Amino acid sequence: MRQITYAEALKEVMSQEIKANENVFILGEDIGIYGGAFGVTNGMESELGRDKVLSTPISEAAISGVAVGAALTGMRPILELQFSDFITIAMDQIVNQAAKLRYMNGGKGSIPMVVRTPGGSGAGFAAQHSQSLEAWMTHIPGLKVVQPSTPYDAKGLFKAALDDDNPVIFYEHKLLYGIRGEVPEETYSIPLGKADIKREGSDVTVVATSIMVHRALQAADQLKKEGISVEVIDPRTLVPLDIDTIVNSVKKTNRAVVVYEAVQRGGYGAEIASLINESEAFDYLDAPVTRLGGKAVPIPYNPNLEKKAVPQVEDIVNAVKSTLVTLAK
Amino acid sequence: MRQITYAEALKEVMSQEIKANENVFILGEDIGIYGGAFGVTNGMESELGRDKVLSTPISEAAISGVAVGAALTGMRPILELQFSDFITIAMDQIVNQAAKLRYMNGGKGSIPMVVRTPGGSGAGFAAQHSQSLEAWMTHIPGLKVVQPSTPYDAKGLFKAALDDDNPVIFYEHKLLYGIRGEVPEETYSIPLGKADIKREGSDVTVVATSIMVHRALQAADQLKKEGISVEVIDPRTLVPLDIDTIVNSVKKTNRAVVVYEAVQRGGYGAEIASLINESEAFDYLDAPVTRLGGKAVPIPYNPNLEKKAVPQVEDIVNAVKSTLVTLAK
Amino acid sequence: MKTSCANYISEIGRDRLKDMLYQMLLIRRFEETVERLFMQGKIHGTMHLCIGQEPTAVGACAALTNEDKITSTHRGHGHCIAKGTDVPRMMAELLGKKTGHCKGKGGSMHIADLEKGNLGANGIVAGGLPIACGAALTSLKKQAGFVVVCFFGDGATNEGSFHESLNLASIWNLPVIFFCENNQYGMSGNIKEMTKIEHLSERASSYGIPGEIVDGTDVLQVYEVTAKAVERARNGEGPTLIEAKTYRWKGHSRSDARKYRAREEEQDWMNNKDGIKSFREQLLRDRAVTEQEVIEIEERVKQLLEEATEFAENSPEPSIESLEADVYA
Amino acid sequence: MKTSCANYISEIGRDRLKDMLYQMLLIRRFEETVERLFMQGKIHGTMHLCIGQEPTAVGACAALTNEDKITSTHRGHGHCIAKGTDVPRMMAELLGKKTGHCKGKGGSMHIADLEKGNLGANGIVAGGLPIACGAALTSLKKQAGFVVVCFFGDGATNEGSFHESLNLASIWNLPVIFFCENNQYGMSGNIKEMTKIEHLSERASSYGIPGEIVDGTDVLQVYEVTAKAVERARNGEGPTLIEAKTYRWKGHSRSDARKYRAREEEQDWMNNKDGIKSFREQLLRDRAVTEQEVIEIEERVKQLLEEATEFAENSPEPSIESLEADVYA
Ligand SMILES: Cc1ncc(C[n+]2csc(CCOP(=O)(O)OP(=O)(O)O)c2C)c(N)n1
Ligand SMILES: Cc1ncc(C[n+]2csc(CCOP(=O)(O)OP(=O)(O)O)c2C)c(N)n1
Ligand SMILES: [Mg+2]
Ligand SMILES: [Mg+2]
Repeated sequence: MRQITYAEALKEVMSQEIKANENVFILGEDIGIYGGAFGVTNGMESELGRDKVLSTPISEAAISGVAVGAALTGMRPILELQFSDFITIAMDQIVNQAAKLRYMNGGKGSIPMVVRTPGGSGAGFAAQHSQSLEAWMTHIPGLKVVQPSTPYDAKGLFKAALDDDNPVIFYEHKLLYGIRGEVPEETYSIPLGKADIKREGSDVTVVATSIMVHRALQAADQLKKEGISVEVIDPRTLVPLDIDTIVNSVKKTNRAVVVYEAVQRGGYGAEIASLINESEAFDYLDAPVTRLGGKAVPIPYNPNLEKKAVPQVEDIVNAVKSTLVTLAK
Repeated sequence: MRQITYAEALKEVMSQEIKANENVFILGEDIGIYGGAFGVTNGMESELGRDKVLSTPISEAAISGVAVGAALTGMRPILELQFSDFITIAMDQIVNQAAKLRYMNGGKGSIPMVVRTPGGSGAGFAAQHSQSLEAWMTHIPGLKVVQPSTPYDAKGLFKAALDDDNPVIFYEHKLLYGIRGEVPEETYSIPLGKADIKREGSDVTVVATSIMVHRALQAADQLKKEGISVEVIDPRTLVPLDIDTIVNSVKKTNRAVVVYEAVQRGGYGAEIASLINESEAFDYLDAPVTRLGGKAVPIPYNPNLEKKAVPQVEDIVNAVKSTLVTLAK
Repeated sequence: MKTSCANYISEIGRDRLKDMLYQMLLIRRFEETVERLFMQGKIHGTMHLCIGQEPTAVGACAALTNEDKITSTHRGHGHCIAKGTDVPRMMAELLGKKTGHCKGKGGSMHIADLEKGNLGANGIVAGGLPIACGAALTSLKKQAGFVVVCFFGDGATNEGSFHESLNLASIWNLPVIFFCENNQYGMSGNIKEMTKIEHLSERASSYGIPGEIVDGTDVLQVYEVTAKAVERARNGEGPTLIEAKTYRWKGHSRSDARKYRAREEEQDWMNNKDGIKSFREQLLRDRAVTEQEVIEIEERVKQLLEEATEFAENSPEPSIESLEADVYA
Repeated sequence: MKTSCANYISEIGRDRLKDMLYQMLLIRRFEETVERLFMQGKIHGTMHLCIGQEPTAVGACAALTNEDKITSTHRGHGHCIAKGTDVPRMMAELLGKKTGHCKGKGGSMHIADLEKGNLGANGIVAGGLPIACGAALTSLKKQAGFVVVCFFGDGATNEGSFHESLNLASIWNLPVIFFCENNQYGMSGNIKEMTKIEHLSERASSYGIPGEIVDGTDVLQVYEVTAKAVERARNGEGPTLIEAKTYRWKGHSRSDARKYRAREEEQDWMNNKDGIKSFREQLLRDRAVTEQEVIEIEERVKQLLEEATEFAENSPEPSIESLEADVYA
């Protein structure tokens, strides 16, 4: 099958959906002729017209609210927030409005909108442009949270997100935009709430999200050489979360490491770890569930420090090994 | 000792500190003659003057940034955010600026500011005025997070927060403002990062925060009648967290229930539970650590539903009992 | 001098004039009933009464068709009624009942009635402005021809969302009318102290849109100015900012001692600027209604409110199972 | 016509005029050096060059004392240099070195130099405005007499923070100068399409404060207008909004193909509106400097930048241990 990048997959599915459904449009800062800060919407304006691709002023609060109001009245807007750090300015509309309106209305109306936004470090953009704040969103009833790790998943999950009648926060990753993978040309949907076993293994389960899926797979390659068989699970969507796939895996491997780029403290990895511990897998655990998340520091500018701030392949290798040497109870 | 309310304790320590240190002042919406939405600053303007008690326009983004800029240049501002839900509008200044500036500056400068804000449900204010969003803050390196449960703790922790050279988010609770307790007149400081064992017990450890401390104590009373001895630990500060006190307790009781009002999913209880599981207490656990948090719903208006949305005394009783019947491994 | 209604008799007809009087009276009596029920402990939480502001709600909504939309505020009962929302179900909502517009989940600050084009009250000051822009964008995109009247208070004009929304509406020529009910105060802040300009409508010039001032106690003037703005909006000429000078007779909410304003000022508005009294007198003077008809109107209002109260009080509470319905993540 | 410098020779003296030329040249050559180092892969991440905008930085800062403060933006190298920040350590910061102003943790978007009154660049558009207000509040409270110049771009004027900050500064009479460098574009958005008004300075009227327009390529005009605003601020007459019309010669950041603007427009600015060229010519014409002195200035600039580059390149990387320093929670 043809290979395209993660960014191309997103552009393709957005264009296909905009053409297929007159209610779909995209709005955001610099998404027109500039093509967006990461080039995702490159060429969309000229292909689809300014009516479908709305470049906005630098007004994150208003444009997120515009998405809410448009969704509430029958459109299906896609909002591109240029960096996920800027969600700090859009929080009222996303958290107090989008997430809650339907419930507050006693179920009437719907808010079909997708907020696409890139998170993550590794590009040298420093503390205000490198955060991974998806945990905030998972904490808010009413918001679905998606974190695709591959071009294939990006396209399929985006379609599902857009088809959903509720607000979905769709976290992309700056360093993933350029990765390539097989992606069908026609649209397809990957249901929200279905984890993907990215690699099967028997000694330990690594649950990894977004770019950490790739690092976990590399770690698994290395560990294989040492005779350690790692199963890598990519939840793909944090809310809803496919905990069953994770629990079944842990029951098989008896050990789990949860890897995420976000700051470990208060991150969603704690939720995943807690759910494993609270599940029937608890009795199968031969070691405590290990979390491996980002350090409790703002992302520094210096590239060496920046790398050290979040899990790298060798950190995952070490975490897996540590969990394996822990004595069974 | 004299008894005063949680709100009075806060007003007292603020007034004392404003008088004692010319760099301290308070700003916020309607904190002047109105006395704040919950009366905490009642009378402060007339006692201390408009120079020390600044009523602001309804501009959460600007006033939080004013606190940051004032702190960076030598003041020690106290910011009252009227409802903690409105932090959604202040997030950029708190998260991208206050939390990170010192680090981004390579350690130079300091941001001594306290953001006081009431969280919690139970007052019939519905979905946009009843959230418990402290988990968001715990996830941000650079922010300390405090959640006092008693008048005594409120006064002492506030003093410590104000004396700290870094931003502190100080979560009060609407339903606690009126509770009374013994509070010394002179100022005193309760160090950030020291949990308090609010009740000793031997069968199960309940870690509870804010208003849940009171519900846990009531549950413990009930459970005592059934011969169950509950230890209630109030972390008091979420960041820094006194995990040692919790771990030591769990090593003694072999069981833990973590109770919090915030939505359970993605809440800080997951962090506490994970830390227990990752600690040496893991080997002492006779049952999985149980979390008891809020339901994944916006807070509804109807009072019966509102109650059901977050843990009540009987829910704690049941959670403790369930954890006790879980078979030891 | 009030606008004479003589012209209006031919222009919009006696029946609509009578209906405006009916609606204003209905709003006032509704609020009085709500206050009474609140005092009796039958309504919990909080409430923000709009007594004194009836002419802005009624005058503005009189310029709208059923397809047109509004966004409302925490002080929204008048807007709801003026936009045609069913009163018994409103009352049921305030009592938190299953039969309420939001099934008891929204309450006073979150009443919405999508069928009537009421996109919802909002607990967040200025939270409705971006949403109104989004709805107006839908109107353009779907060529639906509806306009949106976005209500907000004087205090809201100092929120960032106000600025971002007016700018966006202006560059996109959105069919939205920004209707500021300047009742002179926020919760307690006097708008004269919270801004340095004489009239809030002056802010229109920052966005290159027209700004209008109207006497908010003159329902016909409100109607006329709004109708003109609606026409502009429908003709694709974009948004208008309307500032109506008005006054809330009651405190901000249940717990307001009104220390921030003088009793004389209140008396002056209540005695000399009662928009209902003056409109009734005009109608009588201009022979648009008879004394008898006025009595009948009062009677109809009274009966409807009795029905509404009975309906609300006799309605069932929402089932506990409904707690987790209507939220999808 | 440019402001003649004849008057200025007596008013502020030849030396300062020469120094302004020196600083503008230093900024331009600094940016050229940065661009080269970036191309060579010695600087990573991103960078926002201010070539073309030297007169605004230098003219505005020339009106300030060392005690006065500035807040800067993502396009902040010029502001730093004009405010007196040590250039070798700036360069070291851009190379992420331990000797950098922020120990390599901040990078281009976060340079701050508190001793020189530079409160920091900001990666968040309009993020600096509330902070500038806070610093100005400190000046009032401590009767410190300093003023704050707050730099931001045209794009920033559509952020809510702009609005809230100007309003707050106006009602509190804060000694802050809001200095808008209107270089006509945001990242790609033409400000003429992003607002409907002719001049951004018109927005001052929304806050009852003076708005000024200056030719941003005329360093003396910038100086003069800023000096007047500084005087007002110091006299307790409150804030001023200054709009300087200028142009960034380069793309927004490293990866900008500049498709949103015409090459002719760029050429026109570069050929006909080069503020350095015209100032040099004036100085020569008015005999404020000699040809020889200009050559010497060029030489000093060159040497400093060679030193700076050498210093930066030879400086050590920050230690890995420093990752977790400078953050206190
Ligand atoms: C973002 C936000 N800030 C503060 C509040 C608290 N609050 C509720 S109403 C109100 C006053 C609003 O004043 P105005 O906009 O003039 O409306 P009015 O109450 O006068 O109708 C305030 C401060 C809020 N609900 N939302
Ligand atoms: C809140 C926020 N939104 C968007 C961005 C991305 N961004 C960085 S610079 C920029 C353009 C800013 O334009 P302007 O204020 O005119 O400054 P200029 O770059 O022209 O100096 C944008 C959109 C950001 N950094 N912060
Ligand atoms: Mg008001
Ligand atoms: Mg610009």
